[in-house]
Amino acid sequence: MGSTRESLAWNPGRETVHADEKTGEPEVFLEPLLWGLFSLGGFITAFLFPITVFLLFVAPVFGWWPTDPAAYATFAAHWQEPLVRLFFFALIGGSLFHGTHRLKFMLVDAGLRGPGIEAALDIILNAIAIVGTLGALYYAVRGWLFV
Amino acid sequence: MRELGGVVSALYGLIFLNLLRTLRAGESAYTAFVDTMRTPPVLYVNLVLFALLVWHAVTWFMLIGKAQPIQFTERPLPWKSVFGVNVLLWIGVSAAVVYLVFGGI
Amino acid sequence: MPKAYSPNSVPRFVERTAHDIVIVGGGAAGLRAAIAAAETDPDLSIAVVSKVYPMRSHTVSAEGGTAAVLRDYDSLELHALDTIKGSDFLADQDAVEFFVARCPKEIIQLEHWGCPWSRDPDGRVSQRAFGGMSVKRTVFAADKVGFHILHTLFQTSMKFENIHRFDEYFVTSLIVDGGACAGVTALDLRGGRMVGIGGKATILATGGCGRVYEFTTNGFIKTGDGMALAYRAGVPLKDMEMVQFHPTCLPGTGILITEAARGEGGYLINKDGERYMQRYLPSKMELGPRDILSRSMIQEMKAGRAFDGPYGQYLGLDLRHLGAATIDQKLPMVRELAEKYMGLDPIHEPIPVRPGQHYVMGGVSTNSTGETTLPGLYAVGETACVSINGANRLGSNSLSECLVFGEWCGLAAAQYAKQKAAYPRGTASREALRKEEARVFDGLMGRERGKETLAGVRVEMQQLMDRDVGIFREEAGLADACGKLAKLRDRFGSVGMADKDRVFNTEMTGVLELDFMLDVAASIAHSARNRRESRGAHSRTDFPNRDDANYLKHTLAYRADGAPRIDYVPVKITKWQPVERKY
Amino acid sequence: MAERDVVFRVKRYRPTSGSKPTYQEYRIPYRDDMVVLDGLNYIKDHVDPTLTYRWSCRMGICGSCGANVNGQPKLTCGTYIRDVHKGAVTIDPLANFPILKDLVVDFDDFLEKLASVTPYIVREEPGDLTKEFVQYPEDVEAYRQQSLCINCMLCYAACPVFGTSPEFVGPAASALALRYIRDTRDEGADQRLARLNTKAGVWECTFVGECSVVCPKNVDPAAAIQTLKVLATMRHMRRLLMPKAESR
Repeated sequence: MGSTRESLAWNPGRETVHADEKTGEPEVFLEPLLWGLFSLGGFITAFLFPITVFLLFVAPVFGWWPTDPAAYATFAAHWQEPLVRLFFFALIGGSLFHGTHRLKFMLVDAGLRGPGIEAALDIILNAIAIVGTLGALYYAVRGWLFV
Repeated sequence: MRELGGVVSALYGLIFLNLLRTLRAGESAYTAFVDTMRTPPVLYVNLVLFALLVWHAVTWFMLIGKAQPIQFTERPLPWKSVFGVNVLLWIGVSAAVVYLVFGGI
Repeated sequence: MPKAYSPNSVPRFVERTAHDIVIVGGGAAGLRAAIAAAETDPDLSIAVVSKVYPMRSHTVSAEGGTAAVLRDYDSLELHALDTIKGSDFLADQDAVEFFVARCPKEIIQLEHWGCPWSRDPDGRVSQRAFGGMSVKRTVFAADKVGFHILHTLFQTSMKFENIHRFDEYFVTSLIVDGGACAGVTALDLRGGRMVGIGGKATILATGGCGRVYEFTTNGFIKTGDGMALAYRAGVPLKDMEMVQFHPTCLPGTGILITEAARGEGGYLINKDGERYMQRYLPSKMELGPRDILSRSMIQEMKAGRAFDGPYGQYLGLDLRHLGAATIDQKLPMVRELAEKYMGLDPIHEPIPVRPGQHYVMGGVSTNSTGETTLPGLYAVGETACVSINGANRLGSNSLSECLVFGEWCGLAAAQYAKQKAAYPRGTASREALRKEEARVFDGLMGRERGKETLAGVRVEMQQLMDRDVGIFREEAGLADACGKLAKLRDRFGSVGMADKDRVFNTEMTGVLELDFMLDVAASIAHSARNRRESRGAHSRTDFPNRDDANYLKHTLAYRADGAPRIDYVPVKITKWQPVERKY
Repeated sequence: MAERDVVFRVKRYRPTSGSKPTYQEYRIPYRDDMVVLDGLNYIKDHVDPTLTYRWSCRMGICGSCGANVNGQPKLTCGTYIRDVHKGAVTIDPLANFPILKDLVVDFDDFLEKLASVTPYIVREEPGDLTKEFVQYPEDVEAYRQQSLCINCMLCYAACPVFGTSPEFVGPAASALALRYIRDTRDEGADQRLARLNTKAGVWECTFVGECSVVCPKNVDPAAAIQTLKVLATMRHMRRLLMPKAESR
C-alpha cells in the first residue's frame, strides 16, 4: 500500500478478497480415503449384492432357482475356492464402508451436527466397518492359509 | 430413500459376516441361520431390504451417468445412455457371479 | 436456518480512503487497466469502483469477437485502413496506427490468462469474418466473447493484492482539487453512505450510454455515468453525435444477435424472401459496415417490403442454410436467445431483427494514451473517444480498444501516480463529500413525490431520442429534440422520490443515472444538430453528402448553462487521405 | 397479445426499519411475452418505486437477477410469467443468503470462496508473450462446460448442504476450480485440490444434484464436484504412496 495512505482501516466490513489468502482450513486426511472406499463399496454393492441376496435368500424360497445355493453342502463346497472367499470378503468390506459412510451423512443431515458428535460418529461407524472387514478377512483366510 | 439403500447394504454385509461365522461353526448353526432368514416374518423384512438394495443399485447407475459424463468421450453422453450401459454391465456381472461363485445353474 | 436477514448485518464503513489510482467501472477496460497498473508496481494501490459487481458489467453481453492481426494473410496496414475507411475518415489516424499495432499482443495476453478463444484444428486461435473487415481477423470464443473476456479478467484480477474492489459503489462526482482530478465521491449502496475515494489518478471506464435510447441492445447499467462525470468537470465530450445502430436486434427486447451470425454466412431477407442487400451493397452484402446495413433496413421498411409484428416492422435473419452443426458449434448463444426470447429455432426459421442503438463512438475526449484535458483524469473504452472509431466503429474493434487502451491507460496512470508525490489533500475530498452528501441525501432524496415521475421523464427522453436522434436525422427533428431535452431537464427538477431508505436505494441510483443521461442526451442532440453533413453513422436527410471541407473535424461539446457549447478540432490525418467511402 | 392481470407476491425487507421480511402484493397487467423481470420493472416504474432488486442485461448472461420464483431459484429475466402464473407469482430473495434489502442478497461470501480456489491460470514460468499456447478444439471442449458459469448463485440457493452449512465451498466455486484444473495451460491443480480437500470443501457434498437442475447455463456443477472428488482421492493416494512425487 502507499505509505501515506490517509485511512488504513478503509472498509472493514467488506475487505476485498484476494486469491491466495490461505483459507486456514487444514487438508483432511481420512475423508478422501473413506470416500474412495465408499465409492468402491458403492460399485460392489450395486453390481454384486442383488444377485447374491437373490440366490441365497429369495430364489430358493419361491422356487425360482433349480438348486439351493444356500444349502450347507453346496455352499461349504464352494467355500473351498479362494475366489469365493475373496468374493465374500470384498462384499462384506465394501458394503460396510459404503453403508457406514452414507449412514454418517444421513445422521448429520438428520441433525447430529457439531464437531464433537461428528467426531464420535466417525469413530463408531468406522470402527464397525473395520472390525467387520477384519472379521470377514479372518473367516475368508481361516481354513485356507491356516487351520 | 436413495440414502437408505446404502445403509441396507451395510446391514447385509453384517448378515453375510454372520453367515460365514455360522458356516465356521458347523452345519446345524449354518442351516438354522439360513432357515430363519427364509421364514416369515424375517423373510418379509428380507424382501423389503432386497427391494431397497435393488433400488440402491439402480440409483447408483443413474449417478454414474450424471457424475462422469465427460470422462471417456469428447462430448458429455446423456446420462440415460450411460445408465443403459451400466444396466447391461450389471446383468453381465450377475451372470458371472452365478457361474464363478455359485457354480452355475 | 442460514445467517438470514438481520438489521446489523449491514457492515460498518469508513468515510474516506485514498489510493494511488481510482478506476471507475469494472468492465473489460477498467479491469485491464487495473491489472496493467497492478502488474507494473506491486506498491501501487488501485481501487476499482463499480456500481455493479464487475462480472455484471455490460462487457459480458458482447457476442461477436475481438479484432487483431495474427496471421500472415493479414497486415497492420490493412487493419488500419479498414478501421479508418469504416470510420468514414473521422478517426485519428495516429491513434488507429497505435491501436492496430497492439491488438495482437492483447489477444495473446488474454490467451495466456486462460481466455477460451475458439481454436482451429491446428490448435491456433481461429478468426472469422466480420462487417467491414476485408479479411478474417475477428478472434472469438463461440459467440460469448465478451462473457469469457470479462470473467477471465475478473478472475485474473483476484491474483493481485493491490487491487481493491469497491463493489456496488455508485460514483456521483469527481473531486477536483487545484485544477487536477483527485478521486471520486461515491454512494456506497450497501452502507447507505457517501464515501470519498481519493486518488492521485482517476480512470473513467464506465462504458457507453445506450440507455438514453428506448430501443437498444445495451444493458440497464449503461447510462453514460463516466461521460457525464467528465462533462461536469469541464472535460469536453467528442463526436457524441456518432451513435451506432446495430442492424440485427430482436424486436421488443432489443437483445443483440451478433454480427457473427452474418459472419458465418447468414442472410438478411425481406418480406419476399429476397436478399435485399444486393441492391444496396452488392460487393459486401450482409458483411458491410453497420451504418450502411441499418440504413438499408429502414429503407426496406419504408418501401413496405418488411414483415409486420407486435413491435413494429422487422426483417429476417436467415441462418437455415448454415445447418445445425455450424449453429451449435459457432453460434450457440444466437440459437439460445432466439429460442428463449422469440420462441423459434433459427435452424428452421429466420430470426426477426430490426436495427437498434448499440454503441456510441463518441465519448470523453482523450489523446491516444487516454489522458483528458483535466490532469490526473483518464478515460478508456466506450466511455472515451480516443477516436479510433470516428463516425462508425467496425464490429469487434471495441473489445480490442478496451484491451489495448485499457493496458496503455493503466500504465500511463501508474506513471502519473508515481511521479505525483503527495496524496490529494484531505480538505478537497472532505469538502466535496459534504457537498455531495447534501446534494444527494438532502436534495434529491428529500424531494416529495410530485407530478413528475422518474420513469415518466426517462421514457419521454428515450422515445424522443429514438424518434429525432435515430438513424435518419434532420434539422427540424433535432431542433425539437434539443428544445424538449431542455424542458425535460427542468421537469427533472420536480421528480420526487418515494424510497427514503439510504441503504441500497435503487430509486436513488435511477434518479442519479437519469441526471447523467439528460446531460449526455443533450450533448448528443446538440452535436448532431451542428454537424450539417452525413458521415458514417450520422446520417442527415437534409445534408445527405459528406462535406470534408467543413466537417473533417471532431465535434467537442463543452458543458455550459442551458445548452452545451460546441467547438471543433481537426482530425489527425497521417497516411490515408480521405476518399469517397465505397465498398 | 391478450392483456391479463397477475398478482406478484414479493418479499419485502427494509433494513433500517428493523422489522422482519413480509410479503407485499401487487396486481399488474401482463402480456404473454413478459418475463418476471418485466413485471418487477413495471412495479418499480409505475406502482412502487421503493421495490429493490438487481438486474442489468435482461438476456440471461450477466447473472445479477436471480430470485426464488414460486420457491424455485430462477433468473427473473428468463422466466416467463405465463409459465409461473399459478394464481399469484411469489418472489423471494435467493434462499441461503443474508438479505440486504427486498430481493437483494449479499453474496460476498461466494466471492471469498471463488478467490480461495485460485481462479486463474497458474504457471511456473509465464510463457512467452509473442505466441499463443497451442490448444486443440477438444482441449477447449474439456473445460468449456464449466467455463460457462455466470455466477448467478442459483446453485447455492438450491443446495440443501449449503443451506445447513454456509461454509461449504459450494457448486459454482467448485465448477470454476475444475474449469482451471482441466485447462491444458494451467499447472495449479495441486494447489486447488489442496483447498478443496478440506472439511468444508468437496467432501461436504452428498450429491443431491439440485444445483445442476437449477443451473440456467447447464454447467452441471454436481458432476464437477464428483470429478473433483475423484481427482482429490487420486491425488491423496499418490501423496501417500509416493510422498515426493509432484502431482500435475
